[in-house]
Amino acid sequence: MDLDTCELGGTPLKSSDFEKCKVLTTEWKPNLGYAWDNGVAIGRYLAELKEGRIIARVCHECHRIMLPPRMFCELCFRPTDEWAYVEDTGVVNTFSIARVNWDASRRGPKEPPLMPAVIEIDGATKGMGIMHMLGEVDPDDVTIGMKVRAVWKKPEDRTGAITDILYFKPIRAAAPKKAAAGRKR
Amino acid sequence: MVKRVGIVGIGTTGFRPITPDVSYREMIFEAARKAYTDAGIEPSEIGGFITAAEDFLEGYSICDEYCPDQIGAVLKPTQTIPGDFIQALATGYMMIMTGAFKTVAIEAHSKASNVKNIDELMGFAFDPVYNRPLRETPHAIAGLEMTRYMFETCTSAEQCAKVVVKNKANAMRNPYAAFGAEISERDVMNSDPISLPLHRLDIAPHADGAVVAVLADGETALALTDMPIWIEGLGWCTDTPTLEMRDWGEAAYARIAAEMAYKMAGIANPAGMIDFAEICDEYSYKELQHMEALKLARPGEAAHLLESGVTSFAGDIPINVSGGALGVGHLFEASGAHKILELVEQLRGEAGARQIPDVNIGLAQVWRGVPTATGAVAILSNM
Amino acid sequence: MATTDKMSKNTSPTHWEGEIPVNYIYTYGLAGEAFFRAVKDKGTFLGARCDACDITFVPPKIYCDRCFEELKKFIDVGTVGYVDTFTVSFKNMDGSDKTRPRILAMIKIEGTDGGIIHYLEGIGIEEVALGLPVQAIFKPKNQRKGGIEDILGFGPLKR
Amino acid sequence: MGMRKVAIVGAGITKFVRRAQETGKELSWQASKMALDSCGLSLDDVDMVTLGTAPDAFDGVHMKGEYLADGAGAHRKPYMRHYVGGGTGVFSPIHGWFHVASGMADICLVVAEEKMSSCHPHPQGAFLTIFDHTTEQPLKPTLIWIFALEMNRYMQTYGISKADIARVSVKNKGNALDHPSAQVAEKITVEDVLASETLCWPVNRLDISPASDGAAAVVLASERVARRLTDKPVWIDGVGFAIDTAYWATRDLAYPRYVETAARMAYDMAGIKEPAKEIHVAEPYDPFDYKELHHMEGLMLCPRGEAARLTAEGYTARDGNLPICPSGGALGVGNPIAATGLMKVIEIFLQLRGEAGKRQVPGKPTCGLAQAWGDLMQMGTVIVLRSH
Repeated sequence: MDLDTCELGGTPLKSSDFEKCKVLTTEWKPNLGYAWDNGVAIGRYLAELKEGRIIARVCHECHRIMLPPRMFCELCFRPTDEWAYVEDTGVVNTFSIARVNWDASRRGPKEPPLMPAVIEIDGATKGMGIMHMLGEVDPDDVTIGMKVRAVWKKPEDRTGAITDILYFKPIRAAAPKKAAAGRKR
Repeated sequence: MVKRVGIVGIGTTGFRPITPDVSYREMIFEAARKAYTDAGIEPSEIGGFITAAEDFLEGYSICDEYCPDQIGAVLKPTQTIPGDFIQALATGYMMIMTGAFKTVAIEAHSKASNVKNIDELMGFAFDPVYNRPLRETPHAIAGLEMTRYMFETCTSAEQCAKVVVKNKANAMRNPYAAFGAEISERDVMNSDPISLPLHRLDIAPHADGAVVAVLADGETALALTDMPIWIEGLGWCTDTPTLEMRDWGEAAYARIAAEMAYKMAGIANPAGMIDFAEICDEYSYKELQHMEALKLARPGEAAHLLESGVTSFAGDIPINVSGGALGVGHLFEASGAHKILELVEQLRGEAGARQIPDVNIGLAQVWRGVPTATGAVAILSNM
Repeated sequence: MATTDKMSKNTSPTHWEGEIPVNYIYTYGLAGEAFFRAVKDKGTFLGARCDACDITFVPPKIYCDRCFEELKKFIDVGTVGYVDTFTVSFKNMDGSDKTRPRILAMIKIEGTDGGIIHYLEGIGIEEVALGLPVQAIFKPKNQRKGGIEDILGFGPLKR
Repeated sequence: MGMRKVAIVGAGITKFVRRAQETGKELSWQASKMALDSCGLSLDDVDMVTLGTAPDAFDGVHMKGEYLADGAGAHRKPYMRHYVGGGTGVFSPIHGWFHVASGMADICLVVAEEKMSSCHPHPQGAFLTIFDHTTEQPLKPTLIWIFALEMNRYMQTYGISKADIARVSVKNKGNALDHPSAQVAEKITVEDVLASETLCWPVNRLDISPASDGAAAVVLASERVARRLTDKPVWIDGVGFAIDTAYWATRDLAYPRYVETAARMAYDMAGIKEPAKEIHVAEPYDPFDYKELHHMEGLMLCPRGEAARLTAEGYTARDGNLPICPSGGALGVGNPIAATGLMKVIEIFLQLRGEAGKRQVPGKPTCGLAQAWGDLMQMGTVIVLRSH
């Protein structure tokens, strides 16, 4: 068979075809609301965040200190054994400088970019990271390997949520910029 | 060549209307750990994994992401079947029959209590152009079907109510069941009208819970256990999704799936060969309609078999001794999982107070619910 | 069981609330476009005929789902049909009570194998029966937008 | 291993477009009908049907496998949907292979569909809810974040520049000029990619594949049936798939070990010892340009950190030593997720039959590979095809 000689389906429309009602359409806003049970591990994780602490869970078989905490070890396939507080400091494993919001809308020219990062938390097993945001740092100064510390909401504002940590900020002044290619962000 | 596939381990949490003390991960881990312990196998030794789940029931855009950890499937060949557990069971069966997998674990669960408005979610499955804009309750589709079924088979709403009475009473003997009750047919008929002839008690309430089963090829199965429960027949079928083109009286999807399963199992006379069955009773009339589709009753005969006690716990072909969805709870994609669980426990002789004596062949059948015309059938034996 | 630490106080359980925040605009497709143009502009229904399978699809499809051949020609099947089955619905999709119960019916369009699912209007519950002949009632033409809501329901057949 | 041999005997595809007028059902029918016609079969000949499609959140129908059934040819047949996120399209023929290799079916129709345009204002919105609902979604993430995070880690680990990566986009969009389904084929330069809008550094707009509507289908047959239907069957010699932990932030983001695990499974089945030599043409998944490089390394088609250099040297061009994405890939043909994966399988099918027209790679390839990837950067699916 030869795709070039086949008549292929798929009728392209332009966005203006929708705006000018050249085709019939119907709209729907589904009501997809949930109340997910936190369970033991995430319930405790959130409760500790409210107190300004990060808690992990330890498996005595593989000796991993796991973050986010979990009641079972997915590798040893057995219950985890104990709780362990970890630090609210860590190391930037990787990061991005985001100019796009979650719905693909662009951030305005006056809005600062978002700086999501994977942060390896001190006290947890090496490589155990969580996704969070960076703040109080110039985008050009962010580097992989940078040491950071959590900036918490005021205790009275915390609700028991991952957003009780506002962001992570550099512990020391960032290292001088490396001259890697394409570092303009 | 692989000749047979057996179930060598099964585990469950049981079923409750709500499960606020555990996350879905913790709930599923419990069922998985029990299944692997039951099978005497560790997940690291299992060849492949399947989860039966639909995104919007989980509340994720891509729920497949969250399937591996709690079943021990990290870095393992793992997939989601957005369908009922029995369809996942069919995939697991085929995987083993290829010869490329010796063992496959299959998981299904329900956290229906976490969905704020489950009726509206079911309505989101309607055709967006022809049906959904009417904003009709999804139960109305069952109401339409019930009217037509009753008309074609001369069955009454009171007879359908007797299914509810039987199944909720059966559930009283089942420690896994969430909705056991002693009620009368009048209680059903007096419950709120939802979409007549359907009343509130004709509709299975939803429940939470998880089931995990482990499959193995014949040789491996016999090495792992003295009593594998063999998969003798499987069938699955989808009739038209177009409601307007549907044959409203007959459950063709169940008939065709059953024909496929009977052929595979070499069963020519289902009513004579099947010792007991767990069949879909998400709505009361569905048990009767499905009995006929499965050829466990002739067209129009199901209600009479029910009334004469043939399908009761002590009858010739007990149907839904577990309590069915009406007594255990509707479990969405885990519906088939609960039925397979019941078959395995019965065929192993481990069903306790609800054990049916001397059973060798059981049948499980599911329907994927409104607005689908999809169903699956599994036939298991202990011989 | 299975895990070692469990909740032991009924004040402990917590949940996290959220939603899937999505919106949709659906096109009607090639067959749906033709069907609802006919409803909007002409106040009639179209079907699609597969001669090989001897079947007439309403609503129409661009393919026969039995033999998979393309169905190129849509035919006017009129607006008269009969009640294939019905239900008296008390609830809306979100589970709330309707202000009044409504009779929802599958109307098989005369001479076809399909039809429309819609409400019966001007017919009492005691009058409804399977096989009852009915006819579509449309919104006035200037209020039709091209959609299932252009149909108000089905009422008694006026010969 | 004594397994039943399974062949691809027919294929069909629609155009990939940003917004299709057709419903998902209609797109599915267009691709499925073309696939059946291509091997002279009717729907009656099909024993079973399996459908691959990614999240319901795109098409906007709960249980969309059920909704799509009639367009996919499932009428009163054994029909199932399978789902591994973005890896679905290459998993589709793997799921079909289960049907035929198990002996349950002689002919299995495999369909993949995506209609992303129903989701408004942009399909990206559907991706918010791929993240953990409790510990991540409150941060309002977008899908692009995780790619940006992974790309940055990959660049840092191996000292690769954005320009090195942009060459993939240039190559694939150029290759797609010869693909009749292509949505965003164009001749561009590395400078164009670098100058395009920065969305989430290091990801620019031209580093990314578009949102698309489209469908694709293949017909699988058992050996006996395949030999009767065609003198050019393409055999499924190896299948592999693997998923990594959902705790994605705890993984090594510089290397896709789940792709390696999946590839080893497929290579073992196909008896492949030296993939870089034995594979003649490959279609790794390229929804973002760096992913092609990442996946070449995970597939062991080149040493870790070397894929960018090989791309710069033209090794992966259509006339290079190891042509990669000669179709134009997701970056050029478009990315209706599940349909893209199957489009890649179809490309290898056509390449091995010598029927790829202007896209045909030289040297009469006899062994090819398609790969997809998905979920939270954790799922790898691999299929190895041979023409004899």
